[in-house]
This record gives sequence, structure tokens and C-alpha cells, in this order.
Amino acid sequence: MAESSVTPARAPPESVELPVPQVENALRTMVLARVLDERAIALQRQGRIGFYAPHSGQEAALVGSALALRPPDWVFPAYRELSVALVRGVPLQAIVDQLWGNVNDLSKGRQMPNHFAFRQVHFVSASSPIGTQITQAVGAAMGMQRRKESAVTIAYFGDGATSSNDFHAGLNFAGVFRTPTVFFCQNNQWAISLPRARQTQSTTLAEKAEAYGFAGVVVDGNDLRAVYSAVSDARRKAVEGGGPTLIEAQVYRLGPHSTSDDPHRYRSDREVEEARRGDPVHRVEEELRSCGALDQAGIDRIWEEARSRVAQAVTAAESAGSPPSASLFEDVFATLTPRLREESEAAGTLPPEEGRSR
Amino acid sequence: MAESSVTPARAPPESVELPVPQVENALRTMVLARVLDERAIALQRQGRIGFYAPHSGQEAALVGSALALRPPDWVFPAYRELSVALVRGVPLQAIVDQLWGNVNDLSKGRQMPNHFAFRQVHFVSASSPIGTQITQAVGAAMGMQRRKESAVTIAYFGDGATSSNDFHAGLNFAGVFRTPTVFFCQNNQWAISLPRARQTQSTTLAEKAEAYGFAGVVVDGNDLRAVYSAVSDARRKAVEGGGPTLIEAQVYRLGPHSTSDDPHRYRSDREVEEARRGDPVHRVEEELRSCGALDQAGIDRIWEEARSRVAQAVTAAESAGSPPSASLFEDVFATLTPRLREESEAAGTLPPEEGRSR
Amino acid sequence: MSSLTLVQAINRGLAEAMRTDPDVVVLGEDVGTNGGVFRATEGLFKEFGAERVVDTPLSETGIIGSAIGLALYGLKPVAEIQFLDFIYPAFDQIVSEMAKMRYRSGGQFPCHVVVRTPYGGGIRGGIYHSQSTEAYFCHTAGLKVVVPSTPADAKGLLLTAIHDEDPVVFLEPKRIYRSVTGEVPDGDHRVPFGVARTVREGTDVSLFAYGAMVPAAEEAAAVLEKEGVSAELLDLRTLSPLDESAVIASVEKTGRAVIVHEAARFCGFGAELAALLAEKALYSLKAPVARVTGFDTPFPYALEQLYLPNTEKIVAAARAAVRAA
Amino acid sequence: MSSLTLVQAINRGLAEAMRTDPDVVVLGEDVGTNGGVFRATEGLFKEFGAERVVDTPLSETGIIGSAIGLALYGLKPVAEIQFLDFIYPAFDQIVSEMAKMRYRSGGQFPCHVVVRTPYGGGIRGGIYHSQSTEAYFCHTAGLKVVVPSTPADAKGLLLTAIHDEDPVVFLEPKRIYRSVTGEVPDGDHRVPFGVARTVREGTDVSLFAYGAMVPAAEEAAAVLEKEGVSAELLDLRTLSPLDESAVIASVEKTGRAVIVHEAARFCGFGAELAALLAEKALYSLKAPVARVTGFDTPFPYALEQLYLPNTEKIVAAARAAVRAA
Ligand SMILES: Cc1ncc(C[n+]2csc(CCOP(=O)(O)OP(=O)(O)O)c2C)c(N)n1
Ligand SMILES: Cc1ncc(C[n+]2csc(CCOP(=O)(O)OP(=O)(O)O)c2C)c(N)n1
Ligand SMILES: [Mg+2]
Ligand SMILES: [Mg+2]
Repeated sequence: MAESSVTPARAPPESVELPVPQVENALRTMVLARVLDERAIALQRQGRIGFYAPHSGQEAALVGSALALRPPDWVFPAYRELSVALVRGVPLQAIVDQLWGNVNDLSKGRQMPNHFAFRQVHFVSASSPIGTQITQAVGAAMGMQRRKESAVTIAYFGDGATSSNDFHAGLNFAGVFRTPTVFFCQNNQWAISLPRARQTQSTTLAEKAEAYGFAGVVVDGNDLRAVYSAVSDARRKAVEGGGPTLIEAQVYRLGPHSTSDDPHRYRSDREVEEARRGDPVHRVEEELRSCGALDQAGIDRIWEEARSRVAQAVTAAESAGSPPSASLFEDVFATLTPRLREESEAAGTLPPEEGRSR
Repeated sequence: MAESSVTPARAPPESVELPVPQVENALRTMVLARVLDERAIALQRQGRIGFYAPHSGQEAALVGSALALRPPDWVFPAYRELSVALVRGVPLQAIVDQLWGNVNDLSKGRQMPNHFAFRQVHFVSASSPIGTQITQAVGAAMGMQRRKESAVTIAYFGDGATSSNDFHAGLNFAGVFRTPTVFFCQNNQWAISLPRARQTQSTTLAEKAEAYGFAGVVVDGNDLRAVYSAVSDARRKAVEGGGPTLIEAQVYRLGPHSTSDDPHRYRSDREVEEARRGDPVHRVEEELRSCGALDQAGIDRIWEEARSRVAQAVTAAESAGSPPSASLFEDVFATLTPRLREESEAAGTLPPEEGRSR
Repeated sequence: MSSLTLVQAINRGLAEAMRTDPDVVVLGEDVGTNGGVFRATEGLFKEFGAERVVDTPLSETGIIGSAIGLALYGLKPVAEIQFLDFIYPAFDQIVSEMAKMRYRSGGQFPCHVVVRTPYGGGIRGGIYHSQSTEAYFCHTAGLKVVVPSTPADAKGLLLTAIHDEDPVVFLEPKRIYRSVTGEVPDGDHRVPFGVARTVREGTDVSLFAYGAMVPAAEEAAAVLEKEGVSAELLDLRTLSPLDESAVIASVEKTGRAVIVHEAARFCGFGAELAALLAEKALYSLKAPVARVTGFDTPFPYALEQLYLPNTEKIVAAARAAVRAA
Repeated sequence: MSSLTLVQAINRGLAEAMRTDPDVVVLGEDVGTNGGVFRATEGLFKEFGAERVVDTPLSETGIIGSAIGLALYGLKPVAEIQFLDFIYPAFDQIVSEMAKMRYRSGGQFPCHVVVRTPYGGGIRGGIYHSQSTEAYFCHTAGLKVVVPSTPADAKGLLLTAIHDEDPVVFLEPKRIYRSVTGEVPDGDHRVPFGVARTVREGTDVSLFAYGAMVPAAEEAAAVLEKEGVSAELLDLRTLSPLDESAVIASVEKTGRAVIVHEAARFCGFGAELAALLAEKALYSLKAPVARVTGFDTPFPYALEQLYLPNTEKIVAAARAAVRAA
């Protein structure tokens, strides 16, 4: 996987302090993600892609956490983590191709937009059922223990997912087996229309870790540096055998739950306006401006560049065709069964390749 | 449901202190249950019943908690709660009939021994899958809220069940909806071969309640009075709108997990011997002896009486026949479907009654 | 009578039941202020309040487990699962508890829970917003499984479900939530379980369908008619209990059967229909039984239209059956 | 060669796989010091230690979820679910994740988990220690479903499963864990998937069975032989992928089919076999297809013997088929 100048797959040397050039790099990714977010919503409205779940408001949590990871680590995402993929070196084009489910999509157009899978950077296939990635992240971490690999797994999930079966099972297994796992909960205050306060009665989500015998940490998810250091600490602890950590990054979902959602039905514009004041992208811009690393023109250029990259990727994705019909029958199993071959032929698709699917 | 002199369905007036006559009554139930436990294991070894899961060591927790309940309360049991049924007024015979699954079994021989259901005393049908009763207890408590009934539900479960999906969902719902529910965890230190310490890393099981925004309490489950007052307090709090409580009664499973289990494979005789010193039945005997309420002869009489009652019930249960063949097809639905009627006829059972099943 | 879409008919059915019976409560994710992600519960929160229209935490285990508790205690819960694809965290409660409660207690504890859930493809929902797994529930003794295909049936079957004494899995073909409109009786309209609906009569081939496949099969029957083939179409409405006699009688008349569903073929509901015919109508069969179904792959995204049964595929199968003999 | 019971053969299969491949790990409830409640993992903890034979907390969600994670990372997990009846807390992970992982990721993430679990009745286990719900898994695209009926197959199919690239649900007929003994090849014995075993050849009627029903069907064939009826018996071994051509070829020869399984009939696996015949062997069928199965009730306790298919019921169905034409 090639590219990208903006977003190196390698994190900076482990340190709680993110050096300024890294912050500037982070900003580029955050802006790219924000621009893509806005563009994708428009594309869905125009019927050009089928669905989109934005992550606006969560960029610092996403990019900050991803920067603290190392190449051997494994990411178990939900559906708002495309900036994590960017940080790990996934080309923008691969992400946009997934939104279309076109012939170039690495997942062969098998899933709705936002449900990414990028094997090469250990970005595990996302699914819609809430929380299922959490136990899987623990299992992969058990594998790292067995292979004595100095790495961690990180599971991304939302406030709503803390109510899921897998949250309970996953954190319990992690506690019992002391797995090198970082549980990264993006508490964006809403699970579709259910506010955080009615998701659970605990004061914080982080404190739920105590029920499983390990520590939970609350962090301001709008603060790139704070997130980076919280994840760095949790990662270091994990690889040193100190076991798992639950991090609750407090953020706010600025957009709708997804393009199918109308948030006006359940929350006030005022609440959103207030939350906008903490916009993590502006906060990083502000920092870089005030320390003199970037002036407004520099920031504008970052936005320009992002817009043009997104526009280019969209054009390319849209002009690529659909996956071939025969691909419908691939990857059910490693090799085609007689029944699938028969169905494929009956469907009038090209005769599927013999033997192993791609 | 008639009977029983020993074990009234009504609890004593709400009070943290159990009066001595009640303690004596409690002892009768505990002894009855202990005698039944020992007899049932022998019966299984002789092939006269199919299975048995003993509760020896848990009698004080069971009887103490049950005494704190009132008639309108609903009990959601696991499979070691026959003494709770006794306290609520279920005749011994009904319990023993269930062990046989004979024609008199109120559940029509539909389940393995220990999986009781006694509608009239709100003792809900027990099932084998671990933990499922926990969310159900919360739902019934939501019903009590809706009907404004001054009552509670109590869910019985083990240390192992704290790892179940329903524990997580049930306690979370209870916290959010502030339901009048008492979660009564009998931590008997083992889940088949898995010791408590490897079930979860939390220091106590009770503290898990905090993750759901309410209080957890640890109680010495070998102490009848302590259990009684813990449950009384939790009950009072619940009916007053104070929401749920998780009670961890620390006990020890003196016998095998069930008649299918050989505990020598995973725990030492010494551990069991040590635990025997805390035997809750002997502890109550000791109390009643030392306060002068009973002498050894009185205690012996209680054991005698229990033995003869159990012997009688066993004889009666064993001589009752099996449920009729046609009953196989009843209660799948409220009324027989055409397909079930056809299957019943094909099976050569008596033509099932028309229309509604019993 | 009112002219309603299918999802509106469901909404009216819920409101009707809640107005006439204070024991009816609705619970699920986003069913309250949001009115349901498909708007099936719109307005109920306002009319009946938070006590009867309960927004739950994100846990299907909790939704169905607590619905069972409500039912045992005596209320009439109607639980919404946001998509059938998300029912599996509650599968244990459904198959181990809800389905078996009455039986295992010897009839002491009935468990009349209604589980409503949108299902099926055709909405560009991909692998997790499109599945049809009715066969799992049909294979589970103790569950009734219902699938309406018209607004009137949607309301009538739902009201029957809510007042039924047994647990019901009520599958709503979301693809036709809004695309189908029809006259729906006002008030306490009920449609009985176990009775298929003859959508049209015919003599040459029997089409069996349910849910969103009914309109597709209707179209197919119209195309066939133009070709001189007289197709009979049965909308099964309740998959369990199944109106076996209607299925058999139809094939005894036509001698040919085309079974249509969106679900994967292998061990799908269509297998039971075909088996029934092989057992009880073998000598009437003039042609091999045909199944027009989803493929034995997970539900796709980009190639959804290739995956789904449609009018052309149904017509082709019926033609082949007629040609066979 | 060694003479082993079925459960011993499974135990040897596990040990063999663990010895030859350090990536194989076993996890589940009571699989460690206790050696499994049926002793299938006996001795493994001692030989391979707690890192490779993992006693888990009481959570099937956790067992399968973490097994999937192990597989994604590259190990070869073999998860034990104590009874098939207790698999449902993991059903979401199995049908939504394990079965679809390879597909949804376009082949990027294979998910070779083996889920071993004892299933079936005949042990006085009642409603929750007896069920046969293979149809749920067979209907789920992306899963392979395997059921051995002899010790040699138990080991051979298990080793194939562990080294397969796809997820496998491996159902062990616990009723014959110890009642059946047979010669089992030592070492890395493998039996391929998708190939039925012809237990005996015959010309008048085909019996199709798997698991604990195979011995019952064998007995039935012997009884029938005495009556002058020549029964062919196929042990299907892998339900998915199914050896369809063997099934069809047998009925093309005999013209009659009796399908045997313990599971409830409605939408059971037998429905798929019957459907297959109605689709692809209709003109060979001389008699209605018969299903000898459990009833459409939950699994009972006291009346277990009435519920279960047995030799007499199989013989009766075969006789009726032969008499029919
Ligand atoms: C098991 C399951 N139930 C329901 C849904 C429908 N659903 C999709 S997203 C969502 C809310 C998730 O909230 P949260 O975990 O806070 O994540 P966020 O969307 O806020 O990032 C729900 C209920 C689902 N995808 N999976
Ligand atoms: C979902 C599920 N998984 C596994 C089992 C098998 N099993 C029966 S009892 C048991 C241990 C239960 O331990 P605990 O909750 O502590 O209750 P105890 O038996 O100690 O009273 C297990 C694993 C089961 N019944 N249900
Ligand atoms: Mg959220
Ligand atoms: Mg225990």
C-alpha cells in the first residue's frame, strides 16, 4: 500500500508530548477527514453513494489515538474510524472506493459505506452489529501474548456499545487474561437518539473498567495531545504486561448519526451549537496558529489541498465500474463449493475462476 | 397450593432482626433441603432420578433471602433454589415430583430435575442457560412499576453468571429504569471447575453494581440473619423507589456442581473440609442451641422429621406414573396447531384434547 | 377505512392496541422521541408517554429479556428490534426462553411477547441491513412467525399478534414500507393466523411468496398471463403456523410450484414448502419444484440486484415449470 | 490404528493437531484442569499448558468473539461450547461475524475458527441438553457444518476442520460419545469435507442420516433386509457443504427416500434434502419422501423416547415408502 505524504504509517517516537510537526501532520489528516465527511454527506444526498456515517467532532480522538499506535498493532474499528485508517497509511482513494463499493474496493463492494477493511495495516473488517469487534480485539491480543509479539490491539466503539454483550465479555476476558488491549470508547454523547445519560447510570463510562479489575481513564477527546498521551500510556502499559485500559474519550457527534438520521427529532440546535465551540479541528488550528507554526494562509492551503484530493478521489471512484457479477460468489469460502458454482452459473455470471477465489 | 406448617409463605414483619421462632422455622426448611439434597444425590446414583444439582452450603443464603420476600414478589431462580420455593409455600411433594418429571409434576415432566416452576407463588420457570432470568426479572419489575404494585422481583444466580450477557444487560436496564429488583448472587466460589478468581478480576462481585450506577453489598451467605437483613433492606429500598441492589452472598458449594461432576479433578479435599466448618445449617443449630431455643434432642427431631417427610415424598413421586404421551404436544402453543395435531396422531398418542391445552 | 402505507398501517395498529389495552407497552431502541428509525412508532411517545413507549439502552438481550419479564408478569410487550440483522444478541432469549417458556413450565407461564422487526433487502443496506432469516425462527418450536405484505394485513396481523397468547416474531418487509399503499380498516381489525391469502387464482402453476416478494410475484403472474400461463399466487402471511392445506390444494390443482423468498436457498423456508410437496403432493407434481431465492452467499452490497429474486427470475422459473410437463 | 470411542477419537484428534501445529489453541469452559465436561479435552492441559488450553469465564460471547480474534491474528482456535444448547449467547458472533468475515472483507480476513460442541438427545438431558439445531448453521452462508458418526470420522473430520481455511461448526453426537467404538488411524488422519459415506448399498430405498441417527438407521436397514427390503444408507458427514450428487444418485437408484434426524421437522435439515429431491430427482421418486424426525415441540424430558426417532420409526417409514409404489 503506497502513499501518503500527509499521514505516515509510523507514529512518532513514544512520548506523551506530540512534537509540533506531528501536530501539523495530524491537522492535515483531520482536515482531510472533515472535508471527506462533508463531501460524503453531499454525495449521499445526491444519490451518488448509498449511505454515510460522519465522524465530524471526533477527529482529534481518532487521529490522536491512531498516532499513538505502531505498525504491528491491530485496529478493530466500528464505522467512524476512517481517519484512523488514514493515519495508518491507507490511501484516501482506497477509502473513497469503499464508499462506492466499486471494482477497486478492497472489500469488493461487499459492504455499506464506512465498513472498511484494510488487511495490510491491520485494520480489521468493520461490521454493523454494535460491539462485536470488542471481544475480537481481545482474542487477537491473546494471540499476541501467545506469539510474544510486542504489540497491542485497540478496539474502537461508542457510548452505546458499552451496553453490548461484547463489551461485557470483552472487558471481562481482557481483565482475566490481562491482554494487551486498549478499549477506546468514543463517547459522542448519543447512540442515535439515546443520550448518554440514558444509556447507563454510571457517572462515567471509564469507571466501568473497574468491574473488570482494571483502570479506566477519561480524556478530553477534543484535545489531540491529551488523547495521544492517554493512548500512548495505555499502549506502553499493555506491552509491558500491565494489561488492558479503558479510555473514554469525551467528544460530541456534530453531525447526524448517519445520512438516514434526522437529529432534530431528538436534540436541540443549541446543544449542537455549543458543542461546535469545542470543534477539535479548529482547536488544533488554533494551537498551530498561536505557536506560530502555521499562519491562516497555511491553514487555508491545507483545506484547499484536502478539497482537491477529495475531489480527485471522488472522480476516480465514481468512474470505476462495479465489481464483476461473478465476484458475488467469491469469498463465501476459500474455494467455491459445487453448490455455489451451480448458483453462479445459473445466475449467468461469467464462469467463476476455478479453485481459490482471489 | 396447600401446606406447609414448617414454611409459611408469608415472611415475618419487615425487620432487620429475625425473631427466634422464625429462625427455628428457617432451620426446619434448611434441614429439609439438606436432607433432600443428600437423598437426591443417592437417588441419582441409583438411577432413580436422572440428574441432580445440590445446594448444600447455600441454605442460609437461600432461606434467609426468601424469608425477606413478600407474597406479591416474583422470584426468578436458577437451579439451586428449591429451598426458596419451600419458604414460599410450595409443598415438598411438588418439588420431588419435579425431580421425577412424573404425571403430578406441575411442569408436566418437561425439564430436568431442579428446573422448577411454581406459578402460584410467583416462582418463575427456571432454565439451564446461565443468566437468562436476570433480564427477565428486570422486565417483570418494569411491569410492577407500570402497575404501581408495591413489590419487587429477585433474581438468583451464581458467580459464573456475572459473566453472562444477561447480567450486563439486566443490571444496566435496572440502573437506567431504577427498577425494584434485587439481584441475589450466590457466589459459591466455583462455576463448575472455574474458581471465582478466574471468573473475573474485580475484587468483589458486588462492586460490579457500580458500573450500572447503583449499590452492591457483600454479605456472609452462611449467616442467615445477615442475608435476611441485606435482602430486607434491598427490598425496602426497592419498593420505596430507590432502585435495584446487587447482593453478593459469599457461600461455598460443598457438593459437586451436579451429579455429572467430579470435583476432585479441580479442587482439593482440604479446601472443602475448611469450607465445611462454616456449614450454614450447623451455624443455625449452634445459634438456637446456645440461646436455649432448642436442645440437641429438638434438633435431632427436626432431622428425623425431615428424613421421614423426604422418604414419604420420594415414595409417592416414584409410584406416580409418567405424563401421558399426548401431553408431549401440549403447551407448545396455547392451542394445538394442525401440524402438531397431525404429529400427535402419527405418534399414536391418544388423540389430544381439542382446542386449548391444559 | 383509510389509505395507508404499510408502515403507517403498523403505526395505526400499535396505536389502536395501546388505546384499547393499557397492558400494551412498546420498547426498543429509538422508539420514543425519535419515533423509530423507520417511523413505525411515530407519535406513540407523545400520546402514551415514556412509561409505555420505552427507549432502551443499546441491548437486544435487554430488550427481549425484559419484554419476556413484562409478559410473564402479565403485560403485553411489543418489542422492536431495529433491524432483523441485529436480533442475534437476543437470540438466546428468543429461542431458549421466549419459545420454550410455556412448554417447559407445563403451561404455567405463557410468554406472549411480540417481536417486531424490519427485514429484507432492496434498500441498498448491504450485508447487515438486508437479511431474511425467517427460517431460524420457523425452525424453533414455540414461535409463531408472521410476515404481512399489504397495509391491511400489516395492521390486522399485528393486532392478532398483540392479542395472541403465544410469542410472535413479526417480520416487516421494510422495502415496501412506503412503496405499497392500500385501504386499511379502522379500529380493531384482525387477520387470523394460519390462513394464506389467495392473491390470484390460476391453473397452470402455483407461486408461493410472502413479504416484499408478493408484489414481485404479482407482477410475474401478470407477465405470465400475457404469455397464456395462468399462475395462482398465494401470500403465505403466517409462515408458522403454515397454511399447509392451502399450499397443497393449490399444487393439487396446478401441478407446478415456484417458491419465492429473499433468504438464502440452503435450508431456507422454501425447503420446507418443497419438502411438504414432496411428502404430501408428490403425485400431483408435474414438474420439479422450483425455488427462486437469494443465493447461498451473505447478502451483498454492490451486487444486490443480482442477488435478489425479481419478476424476471420468477417468470423464468414458472415458464420452465410449465415447459417441463 | 487404535480402537477408540468417539470422544476418545476427538481427544486424539485435538492432541494430534496441537502437537503438529503450535498455532492450534483450545478454549472454552472447563476444558482445562477439568478436561471438559465430557472429557474431550482430557490431558491436553497437562501436555500443552494454560496458554494453549484456555479455561474461559462463563461467556460464549467471549469464547467465540475471542476465538475469532485469535483466528484473524493467525492462530487456529478450536473453541468448545459445552452443549449446543448454550451456543446462543455466541450466535451473533457466529452468524454475523465468523460466517461473514471473509466475505465482507473481500477475502482479506479469513476466519478459520472451529467450534466444537456436543449435540443431540438420548441422554436424559431434557430441553437444554439435547437439542439439534444444525439447520440454523446450515442456513447461514459461510459456515461449514460437520457431524461425524464414527470414531474414525470424528478424528478425520476434526483434523480437516482444524486445518480448513473456513469456519466450521463441528457437531458431536454426544449420545454415542462412548457407546460407539471403532478403529481409528493414528497420526494426521483426514477425512475430506463434502463427501458422504455409503454405510451400506441397497436398491429399494435410500436412508439419509447423520450423527447418532446413523447407528439407528443401520439397525433399521438390517431389520429391513430380513423383510426383503434392500436399504441403502448414506451418512452425510458434512451437512454443509452437502454431497448433493451422492444424495441424488442414491435416489435415482432406489426411487425412495427416508430422511432421518433428531431435530424438529419444520424447516429442519431434512427439508433441504427433500427439497433437493423435489427439484433434482422428481422423476426418479416412486414414493413420497419421508422424514423421520423429532416433533415440532421443544425437546422433552420425561417423554424423550417418544420424541426421538428410532429404529422402529425408520423401519416403518421405509416400509411405507416401499409399499407406496
Ligand atoms: C446490535 C445492534 N443493534 C442496533 C444497531 C442499530 N444502531 C446502529 S448505530 C446505533 C447506535 C450506536 O451508538 P454508539 O455505540 O454510541 O456509536 P455512535 O453511532 O454514536 O458512534 C444503533 C442503535 C446495530 N447496528 N447493532
Ligand atoms: C449459557 C450457558 N453456558 C454454559 C452452561 C453450562 N453450565 C452449567 S452450570 C455452569 C456453571 C455455573 O456457575 P455459577 O453461575 O457460578 O452457578 P453455580 O453452578 O455455581 O450455582 C455452566 C458453565 C450453561 N448452563 N449455560
Ligand atoms: Mg455514540
Ligand atoms: Mg458458582
